[in-house]
Amino acid sequence: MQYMKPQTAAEAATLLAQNAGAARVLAGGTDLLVQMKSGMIEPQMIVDIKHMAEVREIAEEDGGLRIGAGVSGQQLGEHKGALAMWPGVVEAVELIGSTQVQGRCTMVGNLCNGSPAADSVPAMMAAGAVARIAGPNGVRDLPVEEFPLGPGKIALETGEFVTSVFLPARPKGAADAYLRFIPRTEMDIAVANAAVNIELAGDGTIKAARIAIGAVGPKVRLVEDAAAAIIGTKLEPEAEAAMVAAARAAASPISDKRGTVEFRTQVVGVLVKRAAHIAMARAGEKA
Amino acid sequence: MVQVLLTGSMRALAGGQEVVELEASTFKEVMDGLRAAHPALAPVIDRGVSLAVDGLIYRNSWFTEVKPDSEVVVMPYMKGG
Amino acid sequence: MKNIHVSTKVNGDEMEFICPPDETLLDALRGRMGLSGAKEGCGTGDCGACTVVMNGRVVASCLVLGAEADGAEITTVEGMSTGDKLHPLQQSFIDNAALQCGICTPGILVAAQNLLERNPDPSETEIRYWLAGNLCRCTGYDKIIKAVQIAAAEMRGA
Amino acid sequence: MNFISKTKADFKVVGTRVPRPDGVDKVTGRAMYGADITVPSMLTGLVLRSPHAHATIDKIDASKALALPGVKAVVTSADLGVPEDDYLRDVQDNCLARGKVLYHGHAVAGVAAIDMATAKAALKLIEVSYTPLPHVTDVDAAMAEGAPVVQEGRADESVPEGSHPNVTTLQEFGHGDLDAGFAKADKIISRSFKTAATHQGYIEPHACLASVGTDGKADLWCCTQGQFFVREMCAAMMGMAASQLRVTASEIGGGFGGKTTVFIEPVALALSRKSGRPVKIVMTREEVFRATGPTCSSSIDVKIGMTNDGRITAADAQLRYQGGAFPCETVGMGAQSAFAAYDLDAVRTQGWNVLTNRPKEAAYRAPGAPMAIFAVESVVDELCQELSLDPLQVRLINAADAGTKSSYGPTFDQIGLKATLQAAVEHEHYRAPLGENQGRGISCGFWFNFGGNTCVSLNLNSDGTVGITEGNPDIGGSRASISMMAAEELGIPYEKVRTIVADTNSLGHNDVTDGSRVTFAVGLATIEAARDAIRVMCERAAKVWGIDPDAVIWEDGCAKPSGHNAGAFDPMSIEEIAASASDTGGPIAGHYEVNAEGAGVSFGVHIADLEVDPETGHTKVLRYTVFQDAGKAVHPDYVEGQMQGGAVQGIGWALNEEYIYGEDGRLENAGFLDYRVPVASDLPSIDTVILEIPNPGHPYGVRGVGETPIVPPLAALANAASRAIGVRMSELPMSPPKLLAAITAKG
Repeated sequence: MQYMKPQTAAEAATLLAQNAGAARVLAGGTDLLVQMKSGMIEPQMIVDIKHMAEVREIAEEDGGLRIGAGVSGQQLGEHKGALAMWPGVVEAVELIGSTQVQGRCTMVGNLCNGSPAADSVPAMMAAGAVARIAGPNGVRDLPVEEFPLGPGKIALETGEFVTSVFLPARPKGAADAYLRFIPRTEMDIAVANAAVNIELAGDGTIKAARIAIGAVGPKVRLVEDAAAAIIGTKLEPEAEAAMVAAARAAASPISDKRGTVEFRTQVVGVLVKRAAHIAMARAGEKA
Repeated sequence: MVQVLLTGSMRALAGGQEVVELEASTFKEVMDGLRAAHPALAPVIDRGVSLAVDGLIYRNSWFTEVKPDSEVVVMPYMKGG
Repeated sequence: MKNIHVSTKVNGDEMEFICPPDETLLDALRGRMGLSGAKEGCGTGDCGACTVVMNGRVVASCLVLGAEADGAEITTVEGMSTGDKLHPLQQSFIDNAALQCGICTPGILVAAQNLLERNPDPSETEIRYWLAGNLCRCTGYDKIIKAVQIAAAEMRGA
Repeated sequence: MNFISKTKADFKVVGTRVPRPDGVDKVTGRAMYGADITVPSMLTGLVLRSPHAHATIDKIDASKALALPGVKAVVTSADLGVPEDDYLRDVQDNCLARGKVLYHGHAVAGVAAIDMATAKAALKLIEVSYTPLPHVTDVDAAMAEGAPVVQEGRADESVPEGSHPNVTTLQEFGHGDLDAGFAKADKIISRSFKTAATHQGYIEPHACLASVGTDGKADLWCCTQGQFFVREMCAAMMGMAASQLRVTASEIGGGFGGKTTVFIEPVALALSRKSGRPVKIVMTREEVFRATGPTCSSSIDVKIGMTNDGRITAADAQLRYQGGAFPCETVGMGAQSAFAAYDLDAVRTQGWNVLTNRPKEAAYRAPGAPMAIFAVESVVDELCQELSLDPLQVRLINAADAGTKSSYGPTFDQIGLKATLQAAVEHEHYRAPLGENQGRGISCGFWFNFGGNTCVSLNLNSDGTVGITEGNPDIGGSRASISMMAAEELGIPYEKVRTIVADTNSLGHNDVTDGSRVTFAVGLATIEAARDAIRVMCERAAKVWGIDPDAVIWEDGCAKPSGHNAGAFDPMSIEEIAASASDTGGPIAGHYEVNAEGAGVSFGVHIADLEVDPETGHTKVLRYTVFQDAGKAVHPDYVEGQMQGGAVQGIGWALNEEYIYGEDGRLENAGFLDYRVPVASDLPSIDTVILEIPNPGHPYGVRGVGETPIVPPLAALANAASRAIGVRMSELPMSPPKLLAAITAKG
């Protein structure tokens, strides 16, 4: 096995392309090392991308923020601008694992792990985030909602890796929120999760909304029907009920050691409801 | 004579008797007496039993004194965590 | 498997070691640098017994490769005391009976020290959430939380 | 010779909060635990484990593994004998399967190699041919007709004919006329309960280092609750004389009963013998969950009758426990403890143990009691609700007391249950207001407590300080409490005493650290060893003074003349006596060996406030108070620590901890991610109230305190949840899906 630390994206892409199937990207390592420990994977090469300057920073771009693939959860949480602009995304990333995991884990890693229960992915999806992908043929951008393909499956071609995620600029009166359900208060994988991103019109009605749910299907997904149910409303009880019903209808969970179909379906509706109210309140403060 | 109280599952092996009367002045004599009176109890005793004498539980202690008026209860061997 | 040469700084001391590329920092600390204060309770980042500080951030050393320590600065429980003087947190844990078996103690001390460097006056809730990744099965956490609060108060006064 | 006997009022050291002697080592990382020792030329050992829940082993071919460069030995059950003793054979067969694997994770072979990578590669090269067999993991399913047979012929003589072969024992306790008792009841409630298997969850995985010489002399270093037991088991399995195997206990990173047996130790010894080199084995966390001992899972029926004014008229319980693939007696202790808190005219408990394809149960803090008492205390609570009675008052009305014929046979001596209940009644917590979706639950708890075989050796150093050698690994601070009791008895400062835990060659046999016995039994032996040394010191003083030894008393660390014929001499201090010891007759030591009895049972009462999110079933423990009788709290901090730690283990058991098996008989949550022990942010402060009702069986009145606290949380939380949501919860853990389903079903 080899440990490589490329200094540029092109170098990394070359290594990954030349060792397709045998090489793994290392950023925070909080998923990779667990998989290696369990014997689930036995990579022949580890490509540590943290030594490329661009992946280590949070940069302002077009009024939004570009979050490098090596930025740890804690580092993002410390960024006042990110918290103010995308509180739901930041709280989602900060919920990944313990303090120890926060010191290492990355939002991009959370995305690339391909878990349907990933904490930050619904928040990114609701935010309309866009992943920047580097590969042998250069750079391309892909909206986060097109990134997960199924459990452990993601939309990367051979030799490609994600260098950053872009969180777009925010108008006034816009805010997001993320909630997950876990049996304890910390240290669990989400049994269901939901992110809601809302933009208010001047009169306080919802002008635009994006809602994403996770851990209730093979991949994290946007629920357009749920968003449509509250656009043009002030989240009155009927609109709320329609949104919750749409979220539950979109859920297609399995029963496993973490929860049952019934439980997950029920709870994802509760989370969407609660997250929507939090986002509304936050958006109201920013109006 | 000492009255020895048997717990439920041992009673079946002692012909249904709840109390066995024995000549005994120690833990060991109680065990020997039980074995002699009810051979079916021998495997239970061999695996190990605890004895409660006047409320105190003894896990193994042959020469623990048993008085004629002592309350003697034979119990399964116990272990803790 | 080609071994890697790593130069790092641990508890202020320049250290060098050679390890296989897939060896964890935890194994390198314990097996190559003679620092067995960090413990392996799970190997999957779920228990916190292997907690160390790397470049100012609390990490599970079982989820870091030894190779990644190259050029890094690492602090372990062995680096908490100064000479013959215990860190106030260490003293507080003894004084307030915040340990029983002690296997989780090094990881908790390292994590708590980092918390107090960031926030000298954390609330009970903040302490509990910060330490949620450090499992303790003996104490029920009660005396640990109190020991951190008492040490924090003392450090603020000092 | 006389000595001043202690009375409760005049303790100088006992009852204070001195710093623990292992504190500095543990906060600086210097303490050496099981995995921390290394020796030159050491090999790495690993264990190959069964991928099947149940299968015959048709063939093990290690030739490819042995051909791998760096592999030094492979062992299987063929490298150990076949013990005649059933118990020993079961322990050994659990360490290395013989002929058949009985659960997913069952050890099949061991390998020793020059490093971890080679050992891992070698494991994959050991070829094992299995024929899978049908399996069963649920206790009720394993008793049912047609269930797969885990082991044949393991039933003892108590099992009625016609029972399924998986049933290994039936234990029954009780007295009085049940029918007559139930006839007197105004209200009878019968209910069935289930509890999941839980693991002790010690943070330190099992670890050992074995070194066997070609001359047959061997050393074993391991984390254990009982080095003498390890020696006894391993020597027998290895066919070695006990004298040739020295076992040294490392610092232990938690045990809670789970380290009272052996798993990897015989494998490491066999590998070392075969390879001629030291071999170290450290379990992974996954191995700990799969292949060490969780506690039993259970299925329990309880029926209790009560009068309108709260008097229990009759009580009956049927308990079915599974303790894995080997016979297990834990259900007997559950059956005995189920109704221990109550003074009953008519009571019966029956307990069946059933074999399943799960790992062999190991003791876990008050083994057998928590689930039995959970079921009983739940029904008592439900009766209180139905009859609109105060749950603490009902327990006071029915509480066992001195003179009560216990539900398991013996008559209680002095016990602290009523005082403990009264303390709970008077506590502010019991009257504090509750909000919406919140409930308050209470439960009693009980444990027997044991004494057992104990040796203590006490040596007077030439400067008048004292060294104590004892044989029980220190988990909760026992070296501190032992030093305190020695200091108390000798009348010297605590700082002048140092206690160490001996290896098996340095002291006579000591039972394992179990049954909450150490502070009680080792403490008792320490006090007697101190008295033995005091006798010698008084004799030396008498010689120096030229008076009769009977005219010398020991007081405040000094020999003093006493009585009218003694003469006037200045007190002779322990330092003076020590300094002149070689002139007055040689070194001075005391020792004491005993099979300690009179441990004295222990009762506790817990009050728990719980909030349940009605939309998700999420639970939050809001407030928790533990009341317990400690007899005499030698070191109050460590008594509180036991009460808090035990309560939190019980909280985990009640709310989220469980062994989850798939249809394929494989354990699905063998890690701390999905085996959910409570984390710091899950919990409130755990408040404690220590009562001190002296145990007549100990010179200072000490009772064991370690185990009882895990018992009440199960019912306290179930009762709190049931009251919060208005539905009786009868299955543990009360994980959110179960609570939400109950809330939804209620409508």
